[in-house]
Amino acid sequence: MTARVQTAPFDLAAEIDGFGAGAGAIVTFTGVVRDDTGLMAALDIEHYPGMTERALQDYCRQAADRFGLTDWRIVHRHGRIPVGDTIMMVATAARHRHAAFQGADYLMDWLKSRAPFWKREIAQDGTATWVDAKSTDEDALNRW
Amino acid sequence: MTARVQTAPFDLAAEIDGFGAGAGAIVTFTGVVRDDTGLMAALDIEHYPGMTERALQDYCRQAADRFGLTDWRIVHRHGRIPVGDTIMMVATAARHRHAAFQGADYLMDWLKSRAPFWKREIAQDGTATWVDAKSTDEDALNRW
Amino acid sequence: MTLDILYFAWLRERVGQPRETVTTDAATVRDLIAELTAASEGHAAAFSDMASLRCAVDQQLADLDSPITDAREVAFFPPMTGG
Amino acid sequence: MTLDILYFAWLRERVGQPRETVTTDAATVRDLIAELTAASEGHAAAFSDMASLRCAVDQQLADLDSPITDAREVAFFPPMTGG
Repeated sequence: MTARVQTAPFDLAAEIDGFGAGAGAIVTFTGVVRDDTGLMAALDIEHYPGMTERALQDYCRQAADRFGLTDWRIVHRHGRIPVGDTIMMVATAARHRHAAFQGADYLMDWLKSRAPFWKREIAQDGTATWVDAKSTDEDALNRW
Repeated sequence: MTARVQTAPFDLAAEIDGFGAGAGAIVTFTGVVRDDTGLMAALDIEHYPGMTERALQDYCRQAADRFGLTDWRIVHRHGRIPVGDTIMMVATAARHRHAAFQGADYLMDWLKSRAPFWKREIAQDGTATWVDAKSTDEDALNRW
Repeated sequence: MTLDILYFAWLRERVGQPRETVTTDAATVRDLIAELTAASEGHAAAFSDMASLRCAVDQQLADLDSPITDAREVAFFPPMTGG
Repeated sequence: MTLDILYFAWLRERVGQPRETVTTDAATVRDLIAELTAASEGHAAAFSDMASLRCAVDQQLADLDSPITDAREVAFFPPMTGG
């Protein structure tokens, strides 16, 4: 049961080694920097030190209560993250698969719209553009 | 895009190394042998050689079409699998998170009720009991 | 017509063998089951609970009314429990 | 009352600094914004789009009517884009 914010890359294999012992179902989500235009170099992610880890822990505890998760983990990077690199991961463990799936899906929706991170796209020519929040992300939260 | 059936353990880290290159979202599901009673030693899983891998591939292709998955992988073990060991894994990759989540969730529902595997619980005293199919698994399929 | 018949899980245990080859003129899975049921007490036991019976014709999931006229392999088994 | 004010993302860029300390008697976030808006053109630009404004009081998400009477830290930022 860990929520971590860091600049360094993480290793999914190491993160889930020993994760969720005793559970029947483990779900992981990994977000990767995508380049849809062929012009992007990296994301630059800003966050709110002090608030971020506590907010992530709050969302995870809510998800654990609601879905009966037996273990959870969030790792979210900040700073400059090149195209193709992993941005963040969520892992959930539960007795049964639907709880693990729903817990991870729910956490991702919270994290997208309620965790204090802000993304800027850095183009290959150095131009930096703040990423707009998507109304679909806000809609996704309202499913729960 | 791989569907594999094997007796040997698999290494999730190795399975997802290079998986889903170019995707923005990767979801994995791992099923683990659970011991709810404290009396279980292992699962023994029988399958239908010849049919199994092709059925898994069919379900994966359907899921890929339906949810726009850019990559998928299923590894399912058979034979004797001790408590705490991983039974199977599904990985899905897509541009966006909801497609990856839904693809993996859908595949698990198909796999539970339509892939030719049969589980037997082996107790510590050697007693073997076939696992009954759950009506909830059949219900889960009807969601889609 | 010669057909390979396969049995899995507790159907295999009840029949007492994992496979057999039969000669039959059965047109559908249902007709074939009627013939097989008469073959032995084990077969009768295997097919006694039709609600728990699943089948595949040439390795594709099928139902009782599926034709088997051109089939080479028919498999019988209980509801699947993968994952 | 002395308050630490934090700005993130493009609000930080518009204000031109990541944090400042202010002395205020504002009772709510809304009152505080009215005071800050008058401080400079950058502040006015930062607070010009209230629909895109989010805030936290003492590191908890808050809204415009949240009281800040006992607060030590108020943060302003655009809608979050994590994950």
